[in-house]
Amino acid sequence: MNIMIFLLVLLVLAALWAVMTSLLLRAAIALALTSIILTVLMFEMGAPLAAVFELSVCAGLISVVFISVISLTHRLPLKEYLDRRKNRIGRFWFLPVLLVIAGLAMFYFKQSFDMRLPAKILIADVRVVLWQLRRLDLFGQIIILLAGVFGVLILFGGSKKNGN
Amino acid sequence: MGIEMSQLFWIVLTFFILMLIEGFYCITMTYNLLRVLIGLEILIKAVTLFIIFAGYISGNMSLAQAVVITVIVIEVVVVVIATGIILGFFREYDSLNVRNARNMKG
Amino acid sequence: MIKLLLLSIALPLIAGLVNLIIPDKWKGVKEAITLISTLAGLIAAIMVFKRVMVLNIPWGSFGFDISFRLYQFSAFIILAIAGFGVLISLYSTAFMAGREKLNQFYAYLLITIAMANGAVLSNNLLLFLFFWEGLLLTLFGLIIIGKKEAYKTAIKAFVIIGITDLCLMFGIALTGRLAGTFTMSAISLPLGGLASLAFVFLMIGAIAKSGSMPFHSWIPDAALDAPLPFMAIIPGALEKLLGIYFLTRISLDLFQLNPGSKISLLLMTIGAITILLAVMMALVQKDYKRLLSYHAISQVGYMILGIGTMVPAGIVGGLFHMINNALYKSCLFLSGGSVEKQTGTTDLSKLGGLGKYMPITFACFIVAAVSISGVPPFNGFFSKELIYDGALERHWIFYLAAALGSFLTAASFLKLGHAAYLGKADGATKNVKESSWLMLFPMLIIAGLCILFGVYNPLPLNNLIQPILGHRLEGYNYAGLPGNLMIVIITLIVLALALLNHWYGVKRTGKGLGAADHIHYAPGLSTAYDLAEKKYFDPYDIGLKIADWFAKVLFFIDRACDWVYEKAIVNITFVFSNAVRWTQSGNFSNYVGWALVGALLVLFFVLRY
Amino acid sequence: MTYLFIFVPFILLVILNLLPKRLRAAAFYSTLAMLAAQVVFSPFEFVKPAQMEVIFGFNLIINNLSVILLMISGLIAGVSLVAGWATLKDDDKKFNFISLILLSVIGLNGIAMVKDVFSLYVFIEATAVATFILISLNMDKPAFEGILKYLILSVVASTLMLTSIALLIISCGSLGFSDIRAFIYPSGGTIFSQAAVALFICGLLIKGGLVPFHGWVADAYTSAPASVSILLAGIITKASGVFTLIKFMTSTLCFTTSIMDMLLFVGALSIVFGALAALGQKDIKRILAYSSISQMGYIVIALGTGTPLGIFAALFHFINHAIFKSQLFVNAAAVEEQTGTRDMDKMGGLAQVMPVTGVTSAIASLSTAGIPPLAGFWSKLLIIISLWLSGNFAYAVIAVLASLLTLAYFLYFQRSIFFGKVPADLANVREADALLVSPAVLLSALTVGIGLAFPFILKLFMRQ
Repeated sequence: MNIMIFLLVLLVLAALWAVMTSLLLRAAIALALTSIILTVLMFEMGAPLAAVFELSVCAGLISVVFISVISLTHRLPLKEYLDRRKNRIGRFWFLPVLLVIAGLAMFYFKQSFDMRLPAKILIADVRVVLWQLRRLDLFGQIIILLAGVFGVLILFGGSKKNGN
Repeated sequence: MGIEMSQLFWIVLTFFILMLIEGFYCITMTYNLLRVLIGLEILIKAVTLFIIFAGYISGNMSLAQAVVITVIVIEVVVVVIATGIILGFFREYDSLNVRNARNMKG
Repeated sequence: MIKLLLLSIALPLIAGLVNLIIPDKWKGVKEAITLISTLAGLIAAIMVFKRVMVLNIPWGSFGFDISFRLYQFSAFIILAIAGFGVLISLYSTAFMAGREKLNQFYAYLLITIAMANGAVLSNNLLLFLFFWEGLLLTLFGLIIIGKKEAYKTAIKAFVIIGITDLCLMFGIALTGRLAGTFTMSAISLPLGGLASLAFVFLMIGAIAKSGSMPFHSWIPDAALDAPLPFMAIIPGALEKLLGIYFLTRISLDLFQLNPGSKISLLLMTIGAITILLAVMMALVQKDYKRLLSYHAISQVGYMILGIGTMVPAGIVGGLFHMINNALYKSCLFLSGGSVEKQTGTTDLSKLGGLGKYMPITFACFIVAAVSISGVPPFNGFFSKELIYDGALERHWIFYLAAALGSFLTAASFLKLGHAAYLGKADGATKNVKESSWLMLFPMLIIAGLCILFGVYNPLPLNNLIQPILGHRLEGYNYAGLPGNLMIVIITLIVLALALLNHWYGVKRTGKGLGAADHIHYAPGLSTAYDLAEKKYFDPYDIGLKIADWFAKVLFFIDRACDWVYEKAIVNITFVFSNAVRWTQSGNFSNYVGWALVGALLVLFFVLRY
Repeated sequence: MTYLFIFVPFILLVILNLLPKRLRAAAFYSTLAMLAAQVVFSPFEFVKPAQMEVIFGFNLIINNLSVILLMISGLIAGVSLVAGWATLKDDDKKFNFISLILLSVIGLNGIAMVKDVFSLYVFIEATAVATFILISLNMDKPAFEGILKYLILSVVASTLMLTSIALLIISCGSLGFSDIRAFIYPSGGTIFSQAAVALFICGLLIKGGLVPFHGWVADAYTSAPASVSILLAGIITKASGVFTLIKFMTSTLCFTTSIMDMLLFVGALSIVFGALAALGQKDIKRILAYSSISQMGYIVIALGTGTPLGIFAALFHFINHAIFKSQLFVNAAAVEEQTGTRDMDKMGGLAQVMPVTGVTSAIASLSTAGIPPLAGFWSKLLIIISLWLSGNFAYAVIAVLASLLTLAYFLYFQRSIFFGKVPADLANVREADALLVSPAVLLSALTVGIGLAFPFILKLFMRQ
């Protein structure tokens, strides 16, 4: 239990870093870190398959995509960057304060619920659920992936045309 | 067990809400489109955490995992498309500033 | 035979649509189609006259079936519509020659006739509503094709009639719910509570269609903007026929109104106010068509007053006045059109002395003008006497209003006739020619009918109007000379006063008749006149001023109504619209913010319980 | 045969992508034929008792509600396909357009037939992803702006819906509609299930563009290519927003007082807001977009009554709206194609040179404004009656008054585009291509036909 709370705090802090940092590259790394912490949390809660997905796809693939996009878009000149940075502090200093306030408020207004939990489900294996009961979702995933393929073809194909 | 569960639920709910706050703050306050995308990512991460926790607390982890796997796939596709759009936006305006995306109003 | 019923709706409708489709170049074809279809309609109307038949086509559910019913009343209205249709289309062939958008004019005219026939024949309130709304659309179309600026007027008419039609819709829904059926012949509701509300809603629809105050303000504007034959047939004749038809149906058949009820009082008050206000407005007008259009409003007041009395004499008078008014008012509008066509203007200050050049138009005008002023033995006299009779039976104050209205009507028509047809011809009116026979013929026919219906009034009363009321008359017969001699004498006095007033006014301004000047300045008499002018006529002068002031106030109220319809509502709406569009700032952060706040509010609202 | 509705488009898509490039004209005709078949064959499932099929392990259910969406989505997708074929220039673009339409149709058909909240979410998301790419077909500045707003709001909606799904896992342990219904009806469920229902509805309201969740609607509609706006405005946002709301609420029976009050309020707000915002617009598509928001408000307000009549009215208005709004967008596409602008101030008198477009647009406008005997009149009448009968008099009055506003902005719309004088620079405008005119004629014929045949439809409903 304690390690879970510790991980949750880390998760929020990593996300906070991703939001607060002034360098885009660092933000992307922080996001990957958030993903990794989330992966550990998932393992901790007993969801290994989802954790593997999270690790490979979110921490891996999405970080790669992010970093390549950051490198494709040009950097700002130093002066403008410093201006922005000052400006950012002006806009973002309130976020940690807000987080503390919200956390304290949640702690203060703590409620306890009657957790009438539903009956335990007999099929415990995620593979059975995914492949047999939720096959429609897999079909939906295929559709979304196909749409994504078309999206990549159109959106990134357009860049070649513009580049010429 | 019941009270302990309830406590745990409240703790995770708190952190879930904190992450939502971070995500929404990032989306609304930032000027860089890639940071907006990071904000969206944080929102989805928060939700992923909450779904997995829901499976954990209710002992229905198989369902929660199946849901989360699908959500991750959708998330990836959405992020890839969003980056494609942001790149296109960058090509048109030569900037990632969101203030360029305020032409349509009224 | 029963197919003739459907034919009278379908034929003009199809002819109208055909007119809309065929190109503008084939002008002769359009006119031929219009004339033939209206003539066929007239023949059909004559053939079915005095028959009673019902046609039912069950269709759908919710009590909505296509149901037509022909009986004395609807047959009479159909006949009148068909007759006016023929005459107006004849007139239009000459009047509209060389204008733009002819195809639309003829098409809308014919569709209007079809819709009016449908509305009169319907025996189901929903079906009736359908035709009634159809009239709204053609009305909009007919006004809009008049001039470039006519768009505003068309919108105004559309808004006013649209709002009142909405009331009608509510009324119909309420009536259907109370009565449990939409079949008109099966409804007979006692008043009280919701039923009274339903009646008021239906009544608003009916009197607004007929152009009563306070739903009138589009008519004078349309007089200037819309093509003239439109004025002659729609506000001049058709809308009065339809509005009063529906008013009579709801007060006599659909609801059980009795003379003592508040609703009857309400109707009479609306009638009396309409008579007075509109005629006061008419008195100060300086334009031929606009003056007539205010009379078109004022005369409705007589009909509403007559029917509102709910005593047999008043109802008969109201209905008789409806047909008389349709006759002389369309004749007056047609004479106005004739003047406009020949001189190119309807501004009274530019007209004058037309009587010499356009004698036939002048003659028709005189007949119609004396009819509307209620001079015996023309038709307007007899119907007004009946209305006076009915009004006096209820309360003398209504009679007083009606008589005062009559005085002012006569005065304003003396002014109109004098300014347009007498005096010296100069400027625009010099050496004009008489209109073509195509335009004169309809006017002559209508003027002839005015005289016929007056001199031989048993013809319309016994054949057209009394059969409608049937058992209600209980042996009364209103044909022939009026029964109440006192009223007749008062009427004559009123008319004489009007003449006197006119004579005095003309003399004061020095225009027109200047022949009285030498008497004025004759030795010995001049001091007497001065005295007379101070002593006897000053009060009149003040009265005139008061009347003038009053008319101005009324004008202001009239404009205020106008302003509310035209400006205030629109501007307020646009203020809101701009505020709403301001929120759409183009910044997606705001949009995310609203969505978030909305979701939180929804969450709190739902979990509150 | 339910699985055919999602399999046939899928197989067609695969085959079309394997074809050599020169055979691509076949893609248009085969897709059109497929959509026509969908429109024709889906009614055979109508009025049958709801049936469930488990083939290939797909949990699908088809009932009358699904049939309606299947028919409408086939119809509107077909119309959009034809319009796209006429307006898109590039061959590759045309082909991509067809493929993406097939993908979105699979998504819509999935929405129509799923019986599980999460699958519903997956198919909504599939449709949305296909739509993002459809909007960006033009690859220009407005497209990127509009699509960004849509994407961001759509992820926010996802967040809400997934939170709701998590809460459902905690509270009732299953995501099937029937299980949820068993859990929350009639007992009302726990606080978690109530929050879950509220959040899911909020997500759907974002997807459907109801006030205050509407920020993206106007921009996305305006920035999309003409043929895509037809699909987007006519069916996609309506199906993934409001239709899904109807489906969700009727299959889980979550009509609690607070939810209904909320829907009534949101509906009334949308009606008034949309109508007011539409009044001052200069862009053809924007006026139609705000009108859409207003009409969505009518559907939601009818749903908020919670009575069978109200739900029927909502569905009927959904059908009518899909037909007339996509037709107006077809007209807008024709006007934009012929004049090269969307600014209404620069137009006028086009009814003289584009008579068919002018007349059909007038029919659709009047239907939207609720003029009898067109289809829109009956659905609005039913909505107002249902509001009145359920005792929501104030909302009924608002609905009636807002229909006056609707009339006002459509009169303005018609006047500034189709009436008046033709400006000098538009003097050479001709009627649009037959491919753009014929869908408009078909849809306006449907509007008139449904209006005239309304009693039969009502009878069909009464028999249910």
